[in-house]
Order: sequence, then C-alpha cells, then structure tokens
Amino acid sequence: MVAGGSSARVRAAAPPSSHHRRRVRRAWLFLAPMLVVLSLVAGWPLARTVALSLTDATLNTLDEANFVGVANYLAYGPPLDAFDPDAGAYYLYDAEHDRHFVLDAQTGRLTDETDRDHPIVYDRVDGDYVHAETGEPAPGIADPLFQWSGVLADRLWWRAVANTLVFAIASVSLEVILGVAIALALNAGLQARGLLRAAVLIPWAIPTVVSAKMWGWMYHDSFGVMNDILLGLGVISEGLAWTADPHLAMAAVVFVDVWKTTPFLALLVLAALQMLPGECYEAARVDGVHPVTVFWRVTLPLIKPALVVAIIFRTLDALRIFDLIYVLTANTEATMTMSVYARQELIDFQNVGAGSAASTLLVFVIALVTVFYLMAGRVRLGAD
Amino acid sequence: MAGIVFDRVSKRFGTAEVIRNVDLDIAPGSFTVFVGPSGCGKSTLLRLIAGLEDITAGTLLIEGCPVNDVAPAKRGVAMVFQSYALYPHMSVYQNMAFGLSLAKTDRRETDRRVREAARILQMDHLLERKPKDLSGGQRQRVAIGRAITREPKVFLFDEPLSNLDAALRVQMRLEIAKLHRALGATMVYVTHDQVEAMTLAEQIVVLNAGAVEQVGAPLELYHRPQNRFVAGFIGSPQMNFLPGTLAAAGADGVAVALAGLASPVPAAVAPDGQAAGAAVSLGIRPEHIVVGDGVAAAGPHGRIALVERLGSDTLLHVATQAGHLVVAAGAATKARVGDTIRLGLPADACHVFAADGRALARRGATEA
Amino acid sequence: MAGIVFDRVSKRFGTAEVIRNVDLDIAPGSFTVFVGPSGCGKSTLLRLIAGLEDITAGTLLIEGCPVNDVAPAKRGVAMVFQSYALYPHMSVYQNMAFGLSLAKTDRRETDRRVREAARILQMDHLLERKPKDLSGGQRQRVAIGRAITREPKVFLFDEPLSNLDAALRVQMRLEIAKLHRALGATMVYVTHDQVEAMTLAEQIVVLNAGAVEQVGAPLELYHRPQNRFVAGFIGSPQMNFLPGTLAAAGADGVAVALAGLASPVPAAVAPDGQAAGAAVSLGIRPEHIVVGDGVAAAGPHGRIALVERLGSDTLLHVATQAGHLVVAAGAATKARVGDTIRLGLPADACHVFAADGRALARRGATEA
Amino acid sequence: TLSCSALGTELELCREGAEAWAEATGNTVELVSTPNSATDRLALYQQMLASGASDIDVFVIDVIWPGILESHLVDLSGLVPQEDIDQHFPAIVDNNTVDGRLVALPWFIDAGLLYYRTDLLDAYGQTVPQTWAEMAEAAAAIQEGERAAGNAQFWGYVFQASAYEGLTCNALEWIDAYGGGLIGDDGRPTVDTPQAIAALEEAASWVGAIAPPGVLNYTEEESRGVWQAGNAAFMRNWPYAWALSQGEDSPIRGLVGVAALPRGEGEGAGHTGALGGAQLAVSRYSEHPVVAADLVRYLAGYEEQKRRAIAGSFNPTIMALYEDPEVLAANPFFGELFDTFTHAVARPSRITGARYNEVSSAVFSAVHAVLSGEAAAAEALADLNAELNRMSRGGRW
Amino acid sequence: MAIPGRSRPATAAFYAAVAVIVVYTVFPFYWAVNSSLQTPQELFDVTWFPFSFSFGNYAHVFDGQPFGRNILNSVFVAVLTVGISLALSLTAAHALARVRFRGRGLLLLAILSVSMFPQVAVLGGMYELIRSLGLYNSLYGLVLSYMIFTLPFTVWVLTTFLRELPRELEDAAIMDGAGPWTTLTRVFLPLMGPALVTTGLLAFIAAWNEFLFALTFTLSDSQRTVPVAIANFSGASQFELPWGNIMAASVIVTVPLIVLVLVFQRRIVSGLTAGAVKG
Ligand SMILES: Nc1ncnc2c1ncn2[C@@H]1O[C@H](COP(=O)(O)OP(=O)(O)OP(=O)(O)O)[C@@H](O)[C@H]1O
Ligand SMILES: Nc1ncnc2c1ncn2[C@@H]1O[C@H](COP(=O)(O)OP(=O)(O)OP(=O)(O)O)[C@@H](O)[C@H]1O
Ligand SMILES: [Mg+2]
Ligand SMILES: [Mg+2]
Repeated sequence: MVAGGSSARVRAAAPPSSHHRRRVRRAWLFLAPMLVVLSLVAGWPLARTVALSLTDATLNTLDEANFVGVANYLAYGPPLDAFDPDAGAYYLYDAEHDRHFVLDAQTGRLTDETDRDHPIVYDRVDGDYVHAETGEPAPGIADPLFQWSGVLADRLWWRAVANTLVFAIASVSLEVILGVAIALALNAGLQARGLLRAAVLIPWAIPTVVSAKMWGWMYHDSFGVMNDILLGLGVISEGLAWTADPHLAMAAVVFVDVWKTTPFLALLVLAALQMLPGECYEAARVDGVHPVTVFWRVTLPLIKPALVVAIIFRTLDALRIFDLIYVLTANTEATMTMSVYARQELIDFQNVGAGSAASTLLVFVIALVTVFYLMAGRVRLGAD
Repeated sequence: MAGIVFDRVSKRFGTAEVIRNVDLDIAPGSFTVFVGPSGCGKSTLLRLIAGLEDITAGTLLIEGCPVNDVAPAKRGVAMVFQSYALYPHMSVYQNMAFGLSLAKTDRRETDRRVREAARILQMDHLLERKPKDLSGGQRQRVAIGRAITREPKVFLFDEPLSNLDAALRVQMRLEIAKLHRALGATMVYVTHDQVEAMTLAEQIVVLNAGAVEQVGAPLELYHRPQNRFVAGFIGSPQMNFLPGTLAAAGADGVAVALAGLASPVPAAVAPDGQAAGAAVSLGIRPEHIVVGDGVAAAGPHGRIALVERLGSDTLLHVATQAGHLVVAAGAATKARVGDTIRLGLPADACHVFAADGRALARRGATEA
Repeated sequence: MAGIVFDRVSKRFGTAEVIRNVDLDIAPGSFTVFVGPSGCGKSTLLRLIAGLEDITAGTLLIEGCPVNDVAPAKRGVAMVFQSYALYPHMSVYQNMAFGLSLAKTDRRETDRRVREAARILQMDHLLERKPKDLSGGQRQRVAIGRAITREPKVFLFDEPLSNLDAALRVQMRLEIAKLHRALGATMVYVTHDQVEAMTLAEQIVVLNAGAVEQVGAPLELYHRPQNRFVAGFIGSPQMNFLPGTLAAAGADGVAVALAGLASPVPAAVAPDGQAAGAAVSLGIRPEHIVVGDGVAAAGPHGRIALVERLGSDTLLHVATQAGHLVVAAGAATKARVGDTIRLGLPADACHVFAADGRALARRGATEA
Repeated sequence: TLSCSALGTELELCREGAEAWAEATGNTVELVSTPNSATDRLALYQQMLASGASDIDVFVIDVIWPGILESHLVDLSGLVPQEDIDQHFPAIVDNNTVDGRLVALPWFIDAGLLYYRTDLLDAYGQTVPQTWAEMAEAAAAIQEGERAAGNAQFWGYVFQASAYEGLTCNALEWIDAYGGGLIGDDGRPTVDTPQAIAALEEAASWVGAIAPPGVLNYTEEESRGVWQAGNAAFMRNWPYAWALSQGEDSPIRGLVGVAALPRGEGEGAGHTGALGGAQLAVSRYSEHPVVAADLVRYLAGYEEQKRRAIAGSFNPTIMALYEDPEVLAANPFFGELFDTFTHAVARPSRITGARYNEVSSAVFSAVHAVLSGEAAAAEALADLNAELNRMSRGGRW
Repeated sequence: MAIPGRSRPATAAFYAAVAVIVVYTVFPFYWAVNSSLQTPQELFDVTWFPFSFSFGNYAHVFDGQPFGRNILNSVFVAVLTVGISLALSLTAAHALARVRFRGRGLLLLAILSVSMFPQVAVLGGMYELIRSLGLYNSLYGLVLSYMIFTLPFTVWVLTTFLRELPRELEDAAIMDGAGPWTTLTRVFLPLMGPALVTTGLLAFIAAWNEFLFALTFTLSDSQRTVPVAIANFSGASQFELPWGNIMAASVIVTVPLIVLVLVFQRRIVSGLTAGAVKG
C-alpha cells in the first residue's frame, strides 16, 4: 500500500547481491533488540485486547469468558448483555410496550413476565410466536426484542467517534499552525531564545493530570481566571461556563490540548529546521524569494518528513485523548471521545468484552486515519 | 546593467581577516573574472556582492548606491554557487523554474526559458530528476541554469564549469559569453581555468590572501604582471623564476647575472631604480624559452629531467645550472629524458622582479 | 598493489542503464584516468570499484578475486569524493585521522601521517577548522588528505583537483604523481582536465554514455583516436571536423573533397575499406593547422570571426568555405577579427572518420 | 505483614489506628496511598483484584462498591462477631451485605447536607428552608439582594452537577425528597414517576437562575469554592465542607449552618441525603484473611471510630457514638446529623451489583441532559427508565 | 539581533507574536506558581498576585510523604526509559532509514500501530505481563511498560531524521572502513544532535508525566513516581482537593524539566551538516 513507491520497487527488482543481503542481515540485527522489546511490551497486551473483544468477559469474570464472535462489535438478535449463562436465557425488555420477557436460549420459548405473578408463555412455531396455552398467534411480539447490538450499534459510540474526530482535527490543525510558527520564531535567532524555548516547553512539562485540573480551575465560571480576564477585557459580559456549556466544552478542551501539546510539535519542527542544509537558503535569498515563499516552497517541503511524523504522532495521541477530557468534562456526551467511551465500558461498566471491542475499533479508526495521512502526505515508507 | 564598486571593503570571520581593504571598480555590463589561489577569498567576495555575508568595514556600492544594508533579494543579483546549493526536493525543472514562478512570470514564458536553458546546458533529458540522482557535472549545470533563467542585472558565477568536461566547458564558456553579449548584464566570474579567464574576461582581478594584487585586461596581466605573484599566477604552465643579481642597468634594459652562467642575461625592462648588484629574480614563461641548437651558447643548458607530452605540446623539465626550468617545446620535439639541451632566454620575453616582488617595467612587449 | 578487472560489468539505476557491459583491465600499480562527458558514468565506475554501488551484472575482480560481494571496507581502497563528503562535525585533522583511528593505527603514527598529508596539501594552518569554515578548494584538499593518510592499495580520485587554482593544481598533480611512485598503489583518477589526464595517466579510459570508447596511452589517444568521439574529446581546444566525401583512396593515403574547395585535401590515412564517394569527415586539431602566406592556395580560407588571446597562444575562429575552423596560432600572431586568412591542412595531421564515426587508420603519425 | 489501602486523606488517622492495632497484636502494617479520585481508585482495585493479586489485604472501599467488588471480597460475617456488626447503622450494613454475605464493615459515614449562610438568612429574613421550593425562593431573594449590593458573582445555590457520580447522588436526593426512587425493591426501575419528573423539573429550573450555569461541571470542590468565597447562599455538600467552611482563614467562618436537605412536595416527600462513606473489606486473595479481618474489626470498632470522630470529625457508623459526650463535645453538630444519617438514602448499588456504574452513568447522563436544557425531564426520565429496564434483566440485574 | 532583511514593522509584529505565544504558554504556569503561594482560601478568588507568599504548601509537599523519593523515582524511570529507547531506536532507525529491504514500510507501519492502542486497552495485558515478569511494584517494570509508547515514537522520529542525512557521508565512512555501528555512532550520531535531544526530551517528559501505568504497576509509596504522588495528595477528607499542595508539587517537578531544557538546548544548534557535501 503506502510502502514502497514506484522507484523503490524497480530498484528492488535488481538481483540483490550477497553484499546487499549482508547489509540487510545486519539491518535486522540492528532492528532485533528494538523488535524484541516492542513485541514483548506490545505483543501480549494487544493480542489480549483483541482476543477479549471476541468474548463476553467482564472485569469480574475474566477467566470464565465465553467466545461470542463479533457480537461485541455488531450483532443482530437478542442483545448479548441480556444473556444469563446460568439460566441459559435472555432477559429482554420491549421498550415500546414496556414489557419484560425471558427468552429461553435452548427452547426458544418466550415468557412475558411483566407481571411476575402472571407470566404469559409463548412458543416458537415456524419462526412466529404463539400463545403456549391457547395456540393463538402473537404477531410482531418478538420484533422489538431483536435488535442491532454491539459497539457499532451504540449511538453513543458514534457520537464519541464524531467528537474524537472533531477534537483531533481541530486541535491538531491548530497545533500544527502554532507549532510551526513557534518553531520558526525559535529558529529565527532572536535573543534569549534559550529562555523562550524553555518557556514554550512548560506546558508539555506539567503532568497532564495536574494541568487538566489546573485548567479546570482556570475555567471555573466564578473564580476561574479565564472569565476574569475576559470580563476585564470586556469581551464577555457575564462569566461563561466553559466546560459545562455543551457548546463551549469542545472548544475549551481543544484550547487546553493545543496549549498542552503544541510544544511537542514545535520542538520536533525546530529540530527538523535545524537539520536543514543551509546552502539552498542562501540560494533562495539571492534569488529574491520572499521569506514567506521560502517557507512554503522550500522549508515546508524539506521539513515535511519530520512534520508528517510529528503530525501522525500528535494525531494518534489526539485520537486517543483521554485524561484531559476526562478530568475537564468527565463523561459528558458533548465531549466524550472514543477512549473515554472505551474506558467507560471497560472499567466503569466492567464490560471487558465491549470495552476491548471499542478499543480495537478505536485502533481501527486510528489506523484508517494514519493510512490516510500517509497517503495524503505521500509518505513513502519504503523509499529512502 | 549595474556597476559594482568596492570601497575599502574588509571582511573578518572571527579574528581571521579574509578580505582586506579591497578597492575595486566593476564597470556596468562588464565581464570581470576573479582569480587567485584556493582560499584567497574569491567566493567570499562574491558572497559580499550577493549580500550573503555582512561587510565588516568599508562600503559596497551597486549602481552607485551603498548596499551594505540591502537585503540580497533587493540587489538584483543571481548567483551560481560553488557548492551548487540546489533545492534537494525539487526536480531539475522546478529548480530552474523556481525563481521565475515566484516572479509571477507567465507559465508559458517560464517553460520556454527553462527549456531554453536546459537545451543550452544539454540536460533536456534530465528535467524530471532530483538533484541526488544527478552526476556532479549535471548538478553544476542545474545551478547555472537556475541563474540564467532569471536574467538578472548582475550574475555571480562561482567556478561554474569546474566539474564539466573540456568539450562541454568550451561550449558552456561560449554560451556564457553569448549570454553576456545578449543580456548586457554585469558578470562576475570566479574560475581556476586560465583559458576561461583569458577568453571570457574583459578585466581580471588577481586576488591573494584577501587583497587585490592586480586588476587588468587579460593580456596585460599576462604581459605586464605588476609583481611576481601575478606573474606566477597568470599563465599555465607557470612562469619560471631564476634567482639572480642585477649585473647592469641601463636605459635600454638590464642584464641579470644568473648562477653558473658566464654572461648575464639581458632583459628588456627598465631598471626602475634598482641599482646594479641588487638581488632580483628573472622570470620567463615556458612558452617563451627557445630550444634548439640555434640558440646562443651563452644561455643556460642542462639535463632534461622530465618530459610531459600533452599532445599539442610537450613540457620539458630541465635542470640547468641557473635553476630548474620548465620549457614548452612543440609537440614534435624529439627531446628525451636525459638529453642535455641548451636554452635561449630572449631578452624581450624576460621579466625581472625586485627582491620585494615588484616587477620592473617591461619595454617592448605589449598586448600583441 | 592490486589490479582491477571489469568483466562485462553493467549497472542500472531503476531503468536507466548507466554502465553498459564494461570490459576493462587496470594493471596493478598503474595510473588510470577516466575521462568522458559529464554524466557518462565515471563516478559510477569508481563507486562500483569502491563497492558503494551493487553491480547489476558482470564481475568485478580486484587482485584477481571477484569482489561483487566483498564489503567496501574489505577492498582496500580509498576514495576522494567529487562532492567531498567531509564529516561536518569533525575538524580537518579529525577528518583525516578518522580512517586511521578506525584501523587502530598508533596515535603517533596517525599524527605523523596526518601532518605529512596536511603539509603536502598546504593546509597545516587549517587543521583545527571545521569543513563549513573552509573554501571550496580547501574542502577538496581535505578530501584528498583523507585518502592519502590511509595508504590503501587502490586510490580512487573523483575530480580531486577541480576546485584548485592552476598553480596549486600543478603542485598537487606532481604530489599525486610522486605519491603514485612512492606507494606504488593502483590509482584510478577521474578528471576533466586534459593536462592532468595527459601528464598523469599511464592509461586513459575514454567513456561515453556508460560504455568504453577507447583505452590507451595518452599520446596514442591523441594521435590515433579510434573514432570521432575520442578524437573530439581528447585535445583542447577540440579537433575541428569538416564534412566531406572521399575523393580518392589509395594505398599511400586518401583525399577528402571538402565543400567549396577546388581540390581534395590529401590525408595520410589508410582507406580501410572505404571507397571513393563515401561520406566522411575530416578532422584536424587546431594546433596542427598551418597559418600564413606560405601555405598552398589549395587550402581553405576565410574570415576570422573571433580571436581569443590566451597569452601563450591565440585561438582564431575562422569561417571558411569548408566550415568553421578553430586555429591555434602563436601568441605573436597579428591576426585580427575580420582579416581573411588562408589555412594549410598538412596531410599527416589529418584524421578521417567514416560515416559511422570510426577512424581510418593513420599512417605516419606516432607518438612522436 | 499486612497492607492496608487507605485514602491518602485519612492517611494520618489510618496510620495511627493501624499502628495501634499492630502494636497490640504484634503484626506489622504497611500503608499504601491511593489516588484521590474515586474512579481511579476503583479501577486500580479492580485491576489488582481481577488478577488475584495478594499485595493488598484490606481495602477501603466506597459505599457503592460492595456490589461491584463483592466477588473478590471475603464474607466477614463469620470473622466478626455479630454484636460488633449490629452496632452500625443498619442501612449501611444492609448496603454492605450482598447476597447474604457481609463483604465490608462500615468505617465512616457521609450524607448529603444543606449548608446555608446564617448571616444571609437573617439579613433577608429567611428561615432554614424545609422544601426545595422554599430553598429556591430564599436563594433567589438573597441572590437578588446580594447582586444589587454589588456582588455580581453571587449565586443562590451551588451543588454538584458535573456528569459524574456526584450528580447521581444529587439527583437521587431530589427524587427521594419528592418520594420517588431509582430502582424498586423488585429490581425494576422506578424513575419514570411524576415525583421524579417534578424533582428534576424543579432542579432544572435552578440552573442559570439561582445556580451558575457552570454548575453543570461542578464537583464537590468547585461548589465549595464558590460557597467558601462567600458567593453562595446555599450549598449541597458532604460533611467535610463543614470543617473547611469553619476553618481559620475562611471568610464565612461562623456564618455557616448545616441542615438536612429540603424535602419535596406531595406524597412521600421527606428530608433525605445520599448515603456516602467508607467501608473496610478484606481481599479474597489475601494470604492472611483472618488477621486482616481482625484489623478491619479493630478499625471499624467503637474505640477507633470514637478516636477518629474526635480527632478528625469522621462521622461514625456506630450509632452509639452519636450519644457519646466526648464525641459530641468535639463535634456539636453530630447530633443533628444523626437524623440525616438514619434517613439517608442509599444508591442502588447493592441491587445492581457490578452494573451499578452503568446505571449511575445512565442516571447522571439523563439528569445532566435535563439540567443543561438539552432534554425535557419527562422524556429524559422515560428514556432513562427504558434504558434501566433494558439493563435490569427483568429486575435480576 | 534583528531578523536579517526584515523591515521594522515586520520585526515589531514578529516580537508581538512571540509575546502572545509566551503569554499563552507561560501564563498557566505563572498561575500555578501563583496558586502554590496562596493560602487555600485565596484560591477561591481570582488573585493576580500571591500577596501572602505562603510557602507552607511547599513545605507541606515534603512532609507526610516521600516526595523527594518520588522525584528520584521519576528521574530514574525517565532517564532509563529515554536511555534505553534512544539506544534501541537509534540502531533500529539506522536500519530502517539507510538499508533498503523488503517489508521495511510494513515494519514501520507495524511499529506505528503499537502506539495506536489506547492506554486503557493495554492496561490489563500489561499488568499481567509485568506481574508475570516479577516486575510489579518495581521501577524497572515501569521502564519496561513505558517502552510501549516511547519506542514507536523515537524509532519513527529518528528514522525520519536519519534519512535526511546525505548519503555521501555514509559512503565516506564506509570507505574509511567504518562498520554500520561506527558509522552510526561516530558519524551520524554527532549530526543528529537536534533530533536526539528533541526526541529524548519529548520522550523524557512523556515518561515523566505518565500516570496510569505508574499508578497501576506500583504499589508502595517508595516506588511511586511524581504524577501518582501528586494525584494521591489529599486534603483532610475524601472530597477536598489540596490544591495548593498540588500546585506546589507541580511547580517543583516542572522546574527541573525547564532546567533540563536549558541545559540540553546547547545541543539543539543548527547547521550541523553544513560543509559536508556539494549538492
Ligand atoms: N541514483 C541515481 N539514480 C538515477 N540516475 C543516476 C543516479 N546516480 C547517477 N545517475 C545518473 O547516472 C549517470 C552517470 O552518473 P555519474 O555520476 O557516474 O556521472 P559522471 O560521469 O561522474 O559525471 P560528472 O562528470 O558530471 O560527474 C548520470 O547520467 C546520472 O544522472
Ligand atoms: N565561515 C568561515 N569562518 C572562518 N573562515 C572562513 C569561513 N568561510 C571561509 N573562511 C576562510 O576564508 C578564506 C576565503 O574563503 P573563500 O571561500 O572566499 O575562498 P575562495 O577564494 O573561494 O577559495 P576556493 O578557490 O578554494 O573556493 C578561506 O581561507 C577560508 O578558510
Ligand atoms: Mg570558493
Ligand atoms: Mg562524477
């Protein structure tokens, strides 16, 4: 796919000499320690997550989980979490008619136990339900009980996906702009740039746990400094509830994330800037190229590889964003991201199966975005 | 067209003074060649003109205006860098078109100029390559192409042909001369190639250790070097120098006594205040030494130590009693290593340099 | 001492075949010079010898052993890169000492060798500088120094002197020749400088578009080029070519009819199977054309279009009825632009090339 | 060698207590500090317990966790004498008994309280409100007055409405005050009732009127911040805010009153407060369950709870301590609280077991939507009811 | 020094932009310092300047808990993590950047995919792994687990930067008889200054700030790292947030990082490859 552009492929076609083979062997030797460590720390946890996503495990029943296929992702039928293995039955609820049913997994017999004292039993005949006693048909009775279930059928999941994408796009694009700007400023050789560099790094250096709380404090609608400043400047006339107002919450979170992670981007871009060959800048200066054009046409293409990597890692992080959102806005739907969703399923709700499925889907979404980036950025992984 | 004037310009890197007090006048539309030993400051001078280095002291004027503080972009110069300085991420075409596309030149016009330059530089087939896939000479041609597409007022060429083969170099040289005639732009050119310098230059500037040794038309430098440095630097193979003393100094010439020679060698130079007995050196170019039986017995003679046959020419390295001499004999010469030959030093081909290196004014010889 | 043999070696970059089926024998301890137009594959050949590029097809042998699969470090070669490839973070001294320190050479010995190389290269005072603070020529010298200190069996030089001034270039050339004699190492050398090629080489390899055109001693190439390409490439200024037809072909020579000339020009070459009437071109080097009133009226004549005075020589560009001719006249010539002159083409200086470029065998001329 | 996981908060007291026990019994105790955030702590515990780690023997667990962690905890009923158990508030013991197994001993108790500004009530001629409507009225009046007096930041009432567990507590209190409930005894949800709707409508009417819009993201500390800065007339909070409000540098020191939360209107209305507090439990994977149970018994015992009540104002779970003169001398308001504690309403964690968090999340999400005006109370509660029904497995959970 | 070749207004605008950026980044930190010097009560007010200057919060950070020890733990873990991941990824990056072999792109993608998993998802598996290796409640366990997020990052970044170095340099080193290892350590490494320092710094801070793993894989106070220690700070009771202490601790742990940046940025200098090659 992304790997290996055309020229790389053609070159690979030449018969590799044993010299080249030796080089490759040595390359693998160089790779080995890293690969060993990485597969050690990543292999088991990742495999386990994927495996668990195919079971009905809960936090308390990790060892006795049953394989359920892709039901955690998407399934049609009686919902998975309605199944009680001990009783061998599904406990179903028909929200439309406000009725409770018990569906015997083995016999297919359906019991309406809305009134516990007077259960009504239905038998399954040719796919339809009939009164067990009277044999009268009960049309449509099962329909609402059979539904799409799994993470993919959860409205909240899709909300989380949308939130995450909005968050990632907004914060990463702002970060890129700001980060590149900061890097350029740092690279422009002004006095005290050492201090500036340190200053810019501060947000990154404060533990997220702390900085999220700190911003929560600063965002506070009555004793937070944000409102104080804005009120003082006359920008707003009354204090805003930054993190509480569903319309502001996302913006508020993005603002903090940009603050927090721009240094990451700025620093990487700065490093890239400083490794550029100086001579073609001289050429550009003599050619009378406007600095802005130099940036777009020379600098940017040259730092592109590093920038793309920085953006990829920032995007991965943004797509996995958890603690900041969690601390600032808790589980609010307006800002719930995929990670928050996954964690809610996994830890809060103890649904290890569904949580793992959500995590795996999250990885899938991230992978899609990454591949998209790589293609859009024309990153040729295999090329020199 | 823009004249360039250096007014007591100096440049220091740290403590090293690389350009010392250079006064220089480059006429608008002229073709000036800088020559000088490696590291003498030629590239630095070009970089000063381009504005890539700050001037430590003195004033640089372009078109009569001091430009010490003018940004490179505003000086209207194009430069071919000794180290090429290509944009690594752009193809050859893009490298050459970059300056034009920025100047908002019409797309068709850009294309025309780039293709024209590529044709001149014989690299039509390379337009889509990236610099890293080019040979050294090809990269150099891209660097030249980039400058010529821009058609600026001043061209700065830093050894633009050094990585090209002889045939291509001759062609390129002619192209540059043609360009100069066509555009009338001021061109400043650094080269180590004597032929380039002699054929292209209207004015050659000889630099040494950051200072100007002599400025003049090519043949003037060849025939009337002002000092021993210039004499040795201009002309290839190099001028021979023999130590000696002034035996006689008259109005119609001097005579230089050389070691091991019975009679002093006459030279058609003015004594210029040097009295008889002063230590001098006698200079004579290899191509001016006369070889053969016909020469006076008074001249130096010696064993041939080395014969270098260049095809069109043959260089004889002769160890004479007066010192080591390189002689340019015709291609047809039969001389062999070990032969003893007799050399004639024609009086009007001789240069005499005072102990401080200053040349005594020559008489007869003029630029042909 | 190590001989190098190319046995049908090819090299492709992607789809471009850059080296085509090269067969070549480089004797142990010899000095071989590669010449050829820019981009013809000279650097690539060196890189193949060094092992920096994989050989696509064929076998390369060093000291008789196939080395296609031998690591560069094990081949005992040192290389001076056209692009210098200096370690930017190391001082000049460290750059030169790096190879030695890797080879665990004794510290004192390292120091001795580095200082010796620096002395030869006249850069004792630059030892502590970093590459970025050096001029182009100085960088090039560091690159040479790095190779010299390592004292390998095979030296590969890729245009090592292209950025040096004429005087230094002569010195460096002599130093390299001296080094060659002293070490007896095999040296392979790429240059665009005719003088370097002629004086240094024991054997010159002329390359064109990735293939070997001719291999031979310098003067052999000069006097007996096997084809028009070599004839045009060796010698500076370039040989003149005039289109014509074979008027007569006899055992003692042929005569070539040129446009606008009353009588065909005789040339001392064997007809080599070409019959009268065949289209050929007549080649003659500028330095072999005779100028003056004494020449036969039968020769071409024409107006002087351009006079290039090089000091030691003067080049006349003459538009004759037979075509454009460059003539090397003596420095003393009085010829001026616009003069009409008459040129003599001596029969034994003439080369004749068949329509396919092949040279007809010359008779008389030998390497002097 | 025992490890006791304690809230860093009460670390000092916990350490002293544990060391006293260690001295008495010759065992050694190692204390482990845990995250301040309850959610983090629960996740951590679950991680350890799920892997069967024996590193920690005694856990301090929240009042809502017995149902969640039950399968990892030891049944203490056999290890602790019955009379020791009986001295605690029965509501809590009940809460800690899952499927007949007593999985934790109560350690201290918390319940939601109404804090009010005595000075402001006096100034505006108000009395301590008995119903939510009165509270809202009083709050509005005071707020209007204070704002007119120049404090633009002033609000009538602050509480906890961020989308988190605390909102479930608040909501439960409102609904309970109106006589409603979340889950019935049969395990079936009961939130879609007129009482609950009335309660939520009432609460929703506060936001932006007497409560700051930002209350939707307030947790305990944010509301205390507003309150303690003197910018609120009323506050709903846990007992801990008392000591801080009366602290040395508190601007409202001496101006604070505490009362049970107001009741709603209509049938079944009453004062209430959500039950909170900490329990002590022994891990099933402990290598020394008996010794650990002894530590638990000691820490939850009369003497220790008394010591903690005196030294740290921790509300004892032993009913007798509310009459203990030494305790009352140290904490004069304890007497008033006793009533609240006895009437405290427990969150349905025991009945919903491991799925309590899911229930709570559904509850606070729905309530948050109502408070923020995104949904009407009736629809939100109907949806919530259906959602809970879906989860409830017909009441079996 | 002004920016060469810019006009005065442009320079002024430039400095104004820099000032805005500085305020944006530094202000919250100032606020933290400000908060840390306030009494608990002042926190509930917008106080622009800590008039009271109570250093009690700072003193309090160190008594009652082994905060000094926690800092040392963090330093140990972060240094080791950065050291190991830089060492591992340097060699790996060399192979990935400078040797052409089949599956290179796929491998890079695979390495990247490791960092696509959210932390919560790997937590369980990682916990089991750490336990089974006997590294529970040990700083080495943390170092190991941190590899999961530092390694992909360092490998990718270093690979990118290594790719940019001119190929001729490697050729020259090869001709000088340097093996890949020597080439890497003696030729490339010195040129990678900016990249190494930057990646190292970013990885260091990532490890320094990590919370979830540190919380889950350590138990005793003596093995805790700073973020966990700070999160475990608590007030007099469950709900009270000891804000002043937390801010003081945050300031305490941020300052060394700033110093670190100031120290290491000497290495972030430009133009390291200048003069190496023509081209
Ligand atoms: N990596 C590459 N990919 C594709 N083509 C290449 C690559 N490297 C070199 N070439 C091409 O191979 C040919 C030979 O290059 P080489 O460097 O050997 O030329 P050269 O004879 O040394 O030329 P010069 O005298 O200009 O240095 C050139 O046409 C060049 O463009
Ligand atoms: N940045 C620098 N710092 C210190 N010295 C420098 C710097 N740049 C150049 N030099 C020195 O200045 C002198 C002049 O350099 P310059 O590049 O102008 O020489 P040049 O005449 O172009 O030589 P060449 O013919 O070898 O290219 C040299 O001795 C060089 O070492
Ligand atoms: Mg130069
Ligand atoms: Mg080459």
